[in-house]
Amino acid sequence: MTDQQAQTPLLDAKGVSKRFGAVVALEDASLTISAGQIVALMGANGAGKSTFVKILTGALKPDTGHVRIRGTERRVGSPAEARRSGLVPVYQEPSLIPDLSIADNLRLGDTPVADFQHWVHELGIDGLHLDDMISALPLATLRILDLARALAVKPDVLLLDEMTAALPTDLVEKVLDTVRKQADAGQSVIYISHRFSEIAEICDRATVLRDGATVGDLPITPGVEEKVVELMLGAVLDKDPTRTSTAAHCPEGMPRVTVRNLAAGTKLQDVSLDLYRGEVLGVVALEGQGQDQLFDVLAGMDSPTAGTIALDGKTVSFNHPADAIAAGLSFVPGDRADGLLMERSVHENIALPQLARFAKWGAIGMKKEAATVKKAIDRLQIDTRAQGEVQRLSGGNQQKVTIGRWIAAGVDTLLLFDPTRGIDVRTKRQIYLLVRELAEQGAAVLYYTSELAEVPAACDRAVVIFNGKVVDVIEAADADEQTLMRAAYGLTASAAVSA
Amino acid sequence: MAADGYTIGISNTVQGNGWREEMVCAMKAQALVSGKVDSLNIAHRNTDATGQLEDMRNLIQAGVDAIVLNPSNSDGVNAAIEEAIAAGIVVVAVDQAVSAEGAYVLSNNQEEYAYLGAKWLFEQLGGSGSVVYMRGAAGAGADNDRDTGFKRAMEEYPDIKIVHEVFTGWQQDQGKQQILDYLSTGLPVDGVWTSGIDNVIVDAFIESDVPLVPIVGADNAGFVGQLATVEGFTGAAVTNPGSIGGAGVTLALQILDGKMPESNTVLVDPSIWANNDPEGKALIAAAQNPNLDPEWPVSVQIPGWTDYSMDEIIACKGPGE
Amino acid sequence: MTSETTMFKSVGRFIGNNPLVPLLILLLVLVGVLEFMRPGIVNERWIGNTIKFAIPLAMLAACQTLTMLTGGIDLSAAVAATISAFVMATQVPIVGVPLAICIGLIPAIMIGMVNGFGVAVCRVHPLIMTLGTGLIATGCLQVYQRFVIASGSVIPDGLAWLGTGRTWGLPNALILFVPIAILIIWAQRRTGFGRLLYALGSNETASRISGVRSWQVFLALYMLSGLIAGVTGLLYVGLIKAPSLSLVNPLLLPSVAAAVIGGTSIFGGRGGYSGTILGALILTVLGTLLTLLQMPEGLRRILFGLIILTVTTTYIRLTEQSR
Amino acid sequence: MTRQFLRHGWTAGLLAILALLFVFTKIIQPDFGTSGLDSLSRAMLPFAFATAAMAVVVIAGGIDLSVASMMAVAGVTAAVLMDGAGDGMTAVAVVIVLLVGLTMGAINGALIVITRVPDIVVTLAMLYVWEGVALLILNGPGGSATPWLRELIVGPFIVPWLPRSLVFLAVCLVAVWVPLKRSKLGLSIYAIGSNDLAAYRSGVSVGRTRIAAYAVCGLFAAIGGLTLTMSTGNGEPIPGPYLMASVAAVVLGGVVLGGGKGALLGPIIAVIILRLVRMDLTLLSVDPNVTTIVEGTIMVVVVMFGGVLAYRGRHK
Ligand SMILES: Nc1ncnc2c1ncn2[C@@H]1O[C@H](COP(=O)(O)OP(=O)(O)OP(=O)(O)O)[C@@H](O)[C@H]1O
Ligand SMILES: Nc1ncnc2c1ncn2[C@@H]1O[C@H](COP(=O)(O)OP(=O)(O)OP(=O)(O)O)[C@@H](O)[C@H]1O
Ligand SMILES: [Mg+2]
Ligand SMILES: [Mg+2]
Repeated sequence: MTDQQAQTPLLDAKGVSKRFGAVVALEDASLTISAGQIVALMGANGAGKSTFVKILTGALKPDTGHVRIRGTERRVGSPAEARRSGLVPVYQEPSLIPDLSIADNLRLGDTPVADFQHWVHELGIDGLHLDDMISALPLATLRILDLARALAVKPDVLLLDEMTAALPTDLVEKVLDTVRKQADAGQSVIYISHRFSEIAEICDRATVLRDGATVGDLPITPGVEEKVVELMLGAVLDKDPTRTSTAAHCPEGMPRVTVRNLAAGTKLQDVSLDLYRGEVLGVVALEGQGQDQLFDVLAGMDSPTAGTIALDGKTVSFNHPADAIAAGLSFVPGDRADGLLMERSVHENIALPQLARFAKWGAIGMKKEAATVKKAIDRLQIDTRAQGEVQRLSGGNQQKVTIGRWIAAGVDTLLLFDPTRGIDVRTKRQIYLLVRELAEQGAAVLYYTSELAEVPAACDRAVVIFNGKVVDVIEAADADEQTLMRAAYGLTASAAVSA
Repeated sequence: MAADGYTIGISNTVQGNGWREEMVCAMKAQALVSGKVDSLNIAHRNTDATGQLEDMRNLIQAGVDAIVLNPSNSDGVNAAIEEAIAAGIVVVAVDQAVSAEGAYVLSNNQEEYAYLGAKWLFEQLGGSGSVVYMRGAAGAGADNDRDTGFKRAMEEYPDIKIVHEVFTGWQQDQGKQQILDYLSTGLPVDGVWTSGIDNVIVDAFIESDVPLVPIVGADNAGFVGQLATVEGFTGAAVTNPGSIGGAGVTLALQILDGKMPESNTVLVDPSIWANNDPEGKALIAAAQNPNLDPEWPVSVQIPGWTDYSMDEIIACKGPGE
Repeated sequence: MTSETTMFKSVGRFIGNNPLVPLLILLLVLVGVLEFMRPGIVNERWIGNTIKFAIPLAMLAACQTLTMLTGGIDLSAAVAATISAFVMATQVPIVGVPLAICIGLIPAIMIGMVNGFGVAVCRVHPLIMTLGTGLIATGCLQVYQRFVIASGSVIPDGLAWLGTGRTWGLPNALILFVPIAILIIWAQRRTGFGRLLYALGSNETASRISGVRSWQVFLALYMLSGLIAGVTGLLYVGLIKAPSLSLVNPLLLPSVAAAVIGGTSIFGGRGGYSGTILGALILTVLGTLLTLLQMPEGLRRILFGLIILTVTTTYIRLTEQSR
Repeated sequence: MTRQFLRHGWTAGLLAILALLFVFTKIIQPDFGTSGLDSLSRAMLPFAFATAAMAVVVIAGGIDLSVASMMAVAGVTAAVLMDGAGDGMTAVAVVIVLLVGLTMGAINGALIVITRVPDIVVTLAMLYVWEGVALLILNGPGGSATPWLRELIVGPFIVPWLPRSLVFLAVCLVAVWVPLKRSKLGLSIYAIGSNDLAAYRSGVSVGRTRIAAYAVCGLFAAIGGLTLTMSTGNGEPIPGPYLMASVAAVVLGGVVLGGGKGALLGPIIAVIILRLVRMDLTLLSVDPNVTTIVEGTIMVVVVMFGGVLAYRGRHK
């Protein structure tokens, strides 16, 4: 490698911006990468990382900005073009065609099969048939296939968007190894992950995005995390911003929700927990430990294959979410797209469960409804300037609507699945406050979050689920992120640290 | 029931229109009263010539002795007709002619139908005036034949002007809306020629309070009723008997019994019943029958060809039903 | 250039908030063209006639609008309407008018019930389900017809009055239609049922999570659609005054077109009945326009198709509702 | 298990039904043989091509309501071009008709891509347009078909029990479908039907693929129109009853509305079944109206059954 080449970055993006309607996803974002480098692209949820990747690989067209590849300005018009320029992505969402076999998917993208199989093997997946249908494969396998497909075309720049989020630990290790080897062989990798440990392990530099803008570019050195977090958030999040008392929470009386030996789907194996009135019970789990199924079962979306649920001591079984709602369980799904009527107004979205709950098909008491809706809007401080269609609201406000619809009618038991996904710090705080307030007023709240730092901020206790089983129950108040992380990886406090 | 009775196949490609329904009923009634038919095998649906080929081949498969069909168009089903004839099956086309050799044709003369009515209308107008020409379905064989006849009459009356030409698609609602649209323009209309969508046209004049003009229609029960009862209305019905179907069955049976007709083609010429001449008036009065569906032609019998009674055709029962 | 785009955008925003305005303008333009072509045509009588023919279309299009709000469609509506009309007309001589009207509506509601069952419980695609029931119902109607040939048919005077009569120059059909239209528009905005239609069309998962039992809504919806179709049939036979076995069938595709032109999204969740009414009026005026244009029938159809396409394209562009 | 069944079992199930129907036909009509097979396969032709046309766009995640109208355009074009044409000219005429079909389909597809109006709406509008075009070409039944072309679908092929029309059908379908399915384009068609976003990200040009799918649909429709003219010997400008029948056969054949799944074999078997049912009912001299009811019921019941199966599959 000559000096000249080392000087010219392989990929250099400057001043990239992208709006979706009124949402600014990227605003003057930039990124540079040279051959053999691994650059971490970091940023809070919704900072614009995925959008950036999509623009760099032609899946989205930027509003402004230039992309230079090996020093020459390029317009990357489509993913196919990007690939010809040596930029190969693995997107955050699986991008394999569900109704085609693996072989056909490879053919579609002109992926060399032998190389693909080599990488699949290298990444530790065995027993795969090329004529397996994609729709029949588990998510983790799909992620690996996506990666192998990208590697098989020998990319100059590999862009990995939260590649490891849905992988079990052993596969994560393999992926990290592989990425490292890529760089050693002179190829570059843009690596997105929310896990600092991974970043620290393999990356050379971190480019940090905040609200769509590049706010920093710094080498990875020991202790750089604090700095990155500060850049990402624009402020340091208080350790415990909302707790009114730090006194250990001691549940008493009959639990509101009793779950015993619950199993469902493929992931949820054996979960038992007690949720009391007046408390926020956190659920700590890595991606894909069965927590989604736990919430689905509790919300009546899915039926358990084993185990029982009891409410106030009485065993219940739900055939339909309506049964769960009637029993007082309100569910806020993790994916806003699952919870909102995007084309409808804020008003209709908030009023929806009222209609369903009372099976009210007749005339709506518009005044009364308006009052209830207004109460919810006020309480959550929802910005209603674009209330005609929920899809025009910003992400955070959309999230507030999904919660607000349950607040409107008064909550008994609230099931929150990652309610702060993709929302900003201020809104997050509002949600912690709200959750605490509801608990203090006597509600029972089950709270799953993908961000461990939220657990001490919002919860009283937390159950840790690993491999579909409860492995620990932690007092949240004195749980620091490291304890939680270790627990989430199945390393209980008492267990010895593994090599 | 005669043990050695015949099986007759019927193929028709328009369903849900009064004329065709009457035709099928006439076939059934005639088969029943003839006493010579064991069973009828009816293929009766909305389809095109290709569908009719299918139906006829299925009838050939079913081993019928004769097929009476109302052809979708005059050239399009020749292939199946030839196959049937080769299989020893007697084929009688009714209503429209077919060009296949060896088939018998008992058809209403569509060209003459249009000519007769148009000529009457143009005479009423004294040879000059504005005429609304309401045709059948664009692209249909019968509509084309009628157009030829209509144009022939036009040539004889050069001062007649067609002020408006539309396709009703033989749909009552379309015809009604089209004439109402025209009437709203306030443009002159001295007479209307219709291809059988007739009673709604009279209704439209009455409902819009426009003075009635001479209207030519077919001998459908509804229109014939109007000819008799609507005051101040001059009009004429040209017969286009749906009972031709019954006649077709008779012809088929005659051939099966060895009584060959003189010629392969028998044209049933239409006649015209005008309510402003005594003869026509009498015919109209005689044809009144409130029990008939307004879409059904009133000429339910063809003397010499059909033997069933009015009740029998209305009962619409075939052999073995 | 930029100012043009912003203008286009702000026009788009205005229209997005007032989706009926462009339709109204289009309607007026069409009427203007008509008046220009045939001066004097736009008079009280013509308006009356146009409304008279637009009403059955608008009513049948109500079936499409309501089902389309949930992402469905009702291809059996025209058959249901025809059956109602035919059964009613042939039952009048046997059982008298009031009972005949009730008997006539039963098959229409039953068709709706079967549709609802298929869509709601068996999760069959509405297109296929309603296509199939339409076929079955057509067959049943043909069979039924054979039993009643002898009994003749009568159009009750009341229906003829409703269908063809006029009061103060306005068609009497408005007496039936205005309440129905108001009821539908009110129901879609101000009742739980109406809201649930939008909710299911917008996001069925979200509705489920919120406790909506969708099968109940679908069942009720398709039955309602059948009922409206039945009433349409009764009105229409009063207008045409001749029951036939294919009476309302020619209105099926136009009814879908009316709903689409009126801004109801075929994917569900958007639109409403007021647009559909305008859509039906536009189609009716367009029909008149094409009838009065003396040109080959082929050209008329081509124009009809192209105009539908142009209108929907413009409309969807303006309101940016394409997915 | 259920998924496997839905994938291959559906076609197998259809085949089993078809076999049973053949046995049934033989029982009610012991004479049923070569000529029955011959008329059955000739009756199938236009339905089979309409169904193939519809299947391609449904697989691509769309629908085309103008199939029957395009068939009419192709039919009258063929009849007009062949009227009085020599044998050589006929071949040219056939090529022109196929090109006309491709073009009509491509126009449908391009309009869908450009206007971004839902396919069902665009093709509904185009239904009127193509109908009008057919009427402009021929305003009544007319034209003619060259005899040698008509002979292609008459009589047996080599062995007495193999109807030429069946061979014709198989050759046309295979000639278009097999290379298509093997090609990148074919894969892309499945891909955009299955998930167009993922397809785009895998490098598929979604718009172009969609236009191509509609063009293939137009091509099949044109062959269908050609068979109309071949079997009747002239052209009819009024579209036949092929639209609804093709949607029904496609769904019965296991192609899911929404796209990505299914193939041509299932729908073609469904076409044979529907034709055979009609034949049997005629053989039994069942009331013709009952035939319509039976056809509708088969469709609804089978599809409901499929719906229940799929639902059970999701909830296992
Ligand atoms: N297609 C779209 N339409 C509208 N808004 C969008 C679209 N895609 C992304 N956004 C918005 O753009 C912003 C950036 O999203 P992006 O997916 O790039 O974030 P991210 O940094 O990848 O977040 P995460 O860590 O959660 O994956 C978010 O506010 C998101 O809601
Ligand atoms: N299409 C639109 N029409 C009208 N107003 C809009 C539209 N889109 C967004 N708005 C309004 O503009 C404001 C800013 O929206 P934006 O999405 O930028 O918020 P945000 O700062 O990203 O908030 P969050 O952090 O909650 O995502 C919001 O009040 C929103 O309701
Ligand atoms: Mg992302
Ligand atoms: Mg935002």
